[in-house]
Amino acid sequence: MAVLVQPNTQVIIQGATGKQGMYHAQKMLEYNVNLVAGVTPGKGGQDVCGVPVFDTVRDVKKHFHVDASMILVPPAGVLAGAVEAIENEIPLIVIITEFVPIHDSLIIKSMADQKRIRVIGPNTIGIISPGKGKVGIMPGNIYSEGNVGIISRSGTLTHEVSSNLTYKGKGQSTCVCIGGDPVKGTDFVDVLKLFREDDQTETVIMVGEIGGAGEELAAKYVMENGYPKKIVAFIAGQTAPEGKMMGHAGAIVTQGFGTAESKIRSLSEVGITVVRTLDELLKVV
Amino acid sequence: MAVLVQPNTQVIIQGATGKQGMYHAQKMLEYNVNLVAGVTPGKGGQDVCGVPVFDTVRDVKKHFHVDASMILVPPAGVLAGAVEAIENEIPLIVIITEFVPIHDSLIIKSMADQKRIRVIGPNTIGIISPGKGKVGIMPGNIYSEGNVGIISRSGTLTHEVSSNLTYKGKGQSTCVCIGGDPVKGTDFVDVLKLFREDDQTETVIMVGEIGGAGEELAAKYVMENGYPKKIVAFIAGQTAPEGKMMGHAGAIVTQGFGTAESKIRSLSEVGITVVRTLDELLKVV
Amino acid sequence: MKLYEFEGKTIFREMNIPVPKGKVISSLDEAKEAAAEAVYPVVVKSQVLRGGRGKAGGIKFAENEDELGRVVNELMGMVISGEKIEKLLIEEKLKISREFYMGITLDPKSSLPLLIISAQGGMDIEHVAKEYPHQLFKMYLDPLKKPRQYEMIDLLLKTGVKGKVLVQMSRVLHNLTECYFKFNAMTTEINPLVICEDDTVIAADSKVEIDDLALFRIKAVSNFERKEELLDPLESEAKVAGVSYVGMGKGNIGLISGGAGLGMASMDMISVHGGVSANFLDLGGGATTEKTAQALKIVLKTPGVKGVLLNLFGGINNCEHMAKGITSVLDEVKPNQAIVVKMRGHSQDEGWAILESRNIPLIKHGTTEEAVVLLMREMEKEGGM
Amino acid sequence: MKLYEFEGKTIFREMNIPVPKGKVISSLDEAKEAAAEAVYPVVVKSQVLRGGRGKAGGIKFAENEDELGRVVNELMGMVISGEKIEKLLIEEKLKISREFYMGITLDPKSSLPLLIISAQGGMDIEHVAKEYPHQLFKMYLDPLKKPRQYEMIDLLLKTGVKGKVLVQMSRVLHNLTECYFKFNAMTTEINPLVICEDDTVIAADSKVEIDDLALFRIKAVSNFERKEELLDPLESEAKVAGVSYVGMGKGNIGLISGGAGLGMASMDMISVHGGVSANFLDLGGGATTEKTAQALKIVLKTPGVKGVLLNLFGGINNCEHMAKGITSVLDEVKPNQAIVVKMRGHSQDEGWAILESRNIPLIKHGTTEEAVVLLMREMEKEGGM
Repeated sequence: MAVLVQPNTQVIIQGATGKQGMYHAQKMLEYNVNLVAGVTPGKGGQDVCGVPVFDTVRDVKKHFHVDASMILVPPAGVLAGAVEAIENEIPLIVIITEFVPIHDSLIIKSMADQKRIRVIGPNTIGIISPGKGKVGIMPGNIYSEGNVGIISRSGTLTHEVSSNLTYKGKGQSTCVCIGGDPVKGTDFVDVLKLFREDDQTETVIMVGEIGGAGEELAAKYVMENGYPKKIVAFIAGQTAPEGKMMGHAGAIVTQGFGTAESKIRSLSEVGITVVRTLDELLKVV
Repeated sequence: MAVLVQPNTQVIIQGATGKQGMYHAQKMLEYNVNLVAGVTPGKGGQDVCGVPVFDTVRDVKKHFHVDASMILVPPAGVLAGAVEAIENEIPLIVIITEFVPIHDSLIIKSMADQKRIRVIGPNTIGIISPGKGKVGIMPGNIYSEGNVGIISRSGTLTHEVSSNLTYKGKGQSTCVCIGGDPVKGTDFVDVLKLFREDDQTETVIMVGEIGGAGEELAAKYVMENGYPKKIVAFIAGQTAPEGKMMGHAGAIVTQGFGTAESKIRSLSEVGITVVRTLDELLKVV
Repeated sequence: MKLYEFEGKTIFREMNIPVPKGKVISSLDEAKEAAAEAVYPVVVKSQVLRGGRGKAGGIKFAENEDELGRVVNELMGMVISGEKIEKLLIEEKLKISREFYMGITLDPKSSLPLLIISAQGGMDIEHVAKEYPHQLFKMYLDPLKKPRQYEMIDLLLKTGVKGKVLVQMSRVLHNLTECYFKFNAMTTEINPLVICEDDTVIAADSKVEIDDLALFRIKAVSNFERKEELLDPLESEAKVAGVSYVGMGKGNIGLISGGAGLGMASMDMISVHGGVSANFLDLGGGATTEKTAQALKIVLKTPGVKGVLLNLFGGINNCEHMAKGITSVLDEVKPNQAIVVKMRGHSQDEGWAILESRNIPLIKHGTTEEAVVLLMREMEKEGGM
Repeated sequence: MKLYEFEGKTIFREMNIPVPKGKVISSLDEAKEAAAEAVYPVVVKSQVLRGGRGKAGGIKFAENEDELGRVVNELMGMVISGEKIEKLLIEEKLKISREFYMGITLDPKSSLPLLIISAQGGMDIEHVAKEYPHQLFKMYLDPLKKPRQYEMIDLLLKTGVKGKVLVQMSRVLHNLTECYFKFNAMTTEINPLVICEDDTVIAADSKVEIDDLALFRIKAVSNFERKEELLDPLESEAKVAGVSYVGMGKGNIGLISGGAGLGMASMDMISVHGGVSANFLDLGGGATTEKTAQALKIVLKTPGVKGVLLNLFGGINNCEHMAKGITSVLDEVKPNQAIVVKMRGHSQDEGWAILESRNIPLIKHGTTEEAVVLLMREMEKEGGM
């Protein structure tokens, strides 16, 4: 039945009255998403593409049940918006905005974890269960329904892999872009756990990147818990120049992982098929 | 059996190695208090009057069960000390220190309320159950065991009323000095509730002062819940000049209460005997 | 520490609360410079710490440079409720559409900070509070949790504001609460908070009071100048000695006590017996021999004082030390006023022995009333009444 | 934004972390003044942002005014790992008894700030971390809870410090964590944290990096001067256009992509097929017609670039707008390099139509590999390989 987004998922957009908010409200409606409301302080009483706008999430909840919020406000407003969504107990919060300060993401993640609320992002294109719905900004036409679950740090690589699969006749169950920031609400392991229990998903694609530890942690998870489905992984940035570290602290916590080699080795060691190119990915899925 | 302090209450002093800490450690031992340890960061391993000193409350708890902590550190250190005691779940914390910033008291009170920990003070002489023990700095010799429970905002008036009673042959069950600050961990109502259930306490004396709302709230509590024991009240400051208010906010929240007249009227109206002088108090108890 | 309006506005500016463009002047030379730069019309506001400035004529307007000169001359040096005006704040005159009230202060009932807003701001907010309490909207603030933007919007929606004004107000409200916590304020208040004709929201006034006990860590206010208040010479002496001093005007009895509660109760008792307290010195915690001696010397110097009551406890203090302080004064000053000591507590036997050796009238086990009555008698003896 | 040592120490001072007495100089004139005032011996430390300063000879000592003059002359203008020394920090030379390490940074595994301390500080802390990890003591910090003094003491007790040093270190540690949160730091680090012979604890160095994305609200760093970095002219142009630019040295293929992930994967693919990327421009979110056009112009100007791959998605962007941007460049510049566009997503039909009308080689449904192969073929055609 896919994960996170279902046909009946009721969605709001925080920041619906901005330029991008309006554009993507339109796109979501075209994809038959149950977009029940928008939230913009000071714009309560207006509408966006016929969808009512409220001043606060609390006001929306007086009128509608809400399953998910998509946050599309400027970076400086993300913390306040996410805190509002969390404290109003929206169970799924997708933060599209990029350039969110890391300390804001730290607070958002800690608050969400405390309240057991799922945050996706920031800096993500969101989630799509093709044919069922989306909480995201992806063009629906390049995605198609099927049995491949996708987890990707990169938005464009989510598009790329999904559209490639679509053109080869292989549909997707759910595509989850976990976002490109160092601190994110949801990481590979969290989504692997969801796909594990999902009957629609037969194969999982992990699209990783250099930097961070999410891919290594996923390998550790698979090693410790096994995994009942086929996982195929790709790591972008194999030829990218090395980044620079600040101080000793970074070196101490990193201790060698985060490179493409470290990720490829960790994933291979636990039996995950790691491909070297995106085209190879199409062949093995 | 008196309230808050019993013969077996195990006490620590935070700030035991300071001048006052050492003096009152000695006085507590003379009063047969189970003073099990002192806490002063950096002085772990030393002792005060034969009582071992530790760097942290956590270290003490590795060796002793602790029922109460008396905090006798300088004002700027009270917040850290109280937070340490609260988070290490000492169930009774008595803050002797005066001149504690109000915002620190606000934080201490909120944290203690959340964890259901009882804080007495700041700016208090503490608690004494005469003949049983004390967590405070009062001279034990002017107190005596008996059936009068005392709740007082003022330290010196706690001494005064108790010693007067003592010399008239009337002993006290427990004397609780709730402290003179605007924000305090424990107020009249809280102690009234304790004395209500205490079989040793037959009569309760409330020693109030002008300012604040604690006496009015006690009157409201008695009105709403009745009270099975005799309460006698005295309000100090009947001839004191009026204080000055800042801004409108103060006037809005105060709206007339806080004066000696308001307190005397509120208490009288619910049937509490209000005396005009300290000597009259001795006659009616 | 109460802040002047312009100081409060400095803090507001730091906290991103919009305030009018303006300039503080403290001399006629500065006024000329300001007058040349000003964009007219302007408002000229006396910088005083006490209330009632508006009604006392401490706020005036000027349409041009000439008028401003006149107004500055009128206000500078004027006295409002006993306070001499030494600084003026010259600000752009706002085009006011509506006036709101916003304030935060400690609520004595809940012991929590209480946020209060009203769409009926301006000078008469206390009247509104009394007569139309439903036009005040309130919210308790959690000392452990930063205020949330959406909670502010929720609260403001009750006043009926909308759109751009709602958003600006929610920011002001949010920043005012941050200001309250960050600066360890007793009160932060904006009255009026002005909605201008162009829908911008501006704090036209500021009332900020910082907790004196927290000043040591509030760096922002450390460079706000305060002239040493003109104290009674005895009050200054007490301040130097580290003793709390309350002068009561004319009176015949000086009072020294080891705590405010007992001090007030003693004053009440003196009053019951027809005495009049001249002043009240609170030794507080840590009364050493020296502090006790200094307090006694100050009281003995007070004009009109014929008798002194020392109502003391060795609690956090020690009777022996205090007794030594008292006798040292007798040696030094040889006072002819009546002195009665009531004292007990830690080391009381040692203290009593010292006082008895000097024949100082002493109440050991008696009440405060007995002490007051004894003092009255001693004063009569010495012909002091 | 990485802070120079002296800037980090300014912040440390504000946060009550003790630092050595010292003075920053940026000219020989200032050096003379500082030399006259200094209390010798002193240490002279090059202010550079890159690491390895000590091993590169960027830190020197001076016993007197003459020596200081010599040392300043030696260091000023010297180049360390490509960075020219333009400022020197002259500090009292500490009487070092022991060196500790203290640092806070984001732990990628837990996504939490991680506090690390060690009694084995100094230059070789990375070696300690690798070889003796048990000599490092760690604690995760809760972003929702202020650090507690007693937790710091608990952690420090593990290193064996005691007494006065323990208390001072716990304050430093507490204040360093407050600093980390208050200034939205990526890293705050003290190495070495010195215990002097007289048992005072002083931060001898500072490494602070602020999150660039939070700079807009960190007032304290806004007056730290930064010279505009000497950028490649194309890089400056990209910066003005608001496009992220990564130069790769010599290469024959320019790459424009609508996101970092796809960009990296495209580079990898170019490499697989024997191409060499000259640079990589990431349009990011909000790629307008203008931004796309500017990016393409920059790439076409890159020396040595014979072919350009545009690997684009209309996600948050829109294919029609991007296509217009591309064709506008063809009209303006008339490039002779090969150009291949792979593009799909929102408004793809409109975008495709625009590109096809100009015969631009286009991959609609194909993979990135197909696009790279097509580009290689086009480049051969144009004789570009």
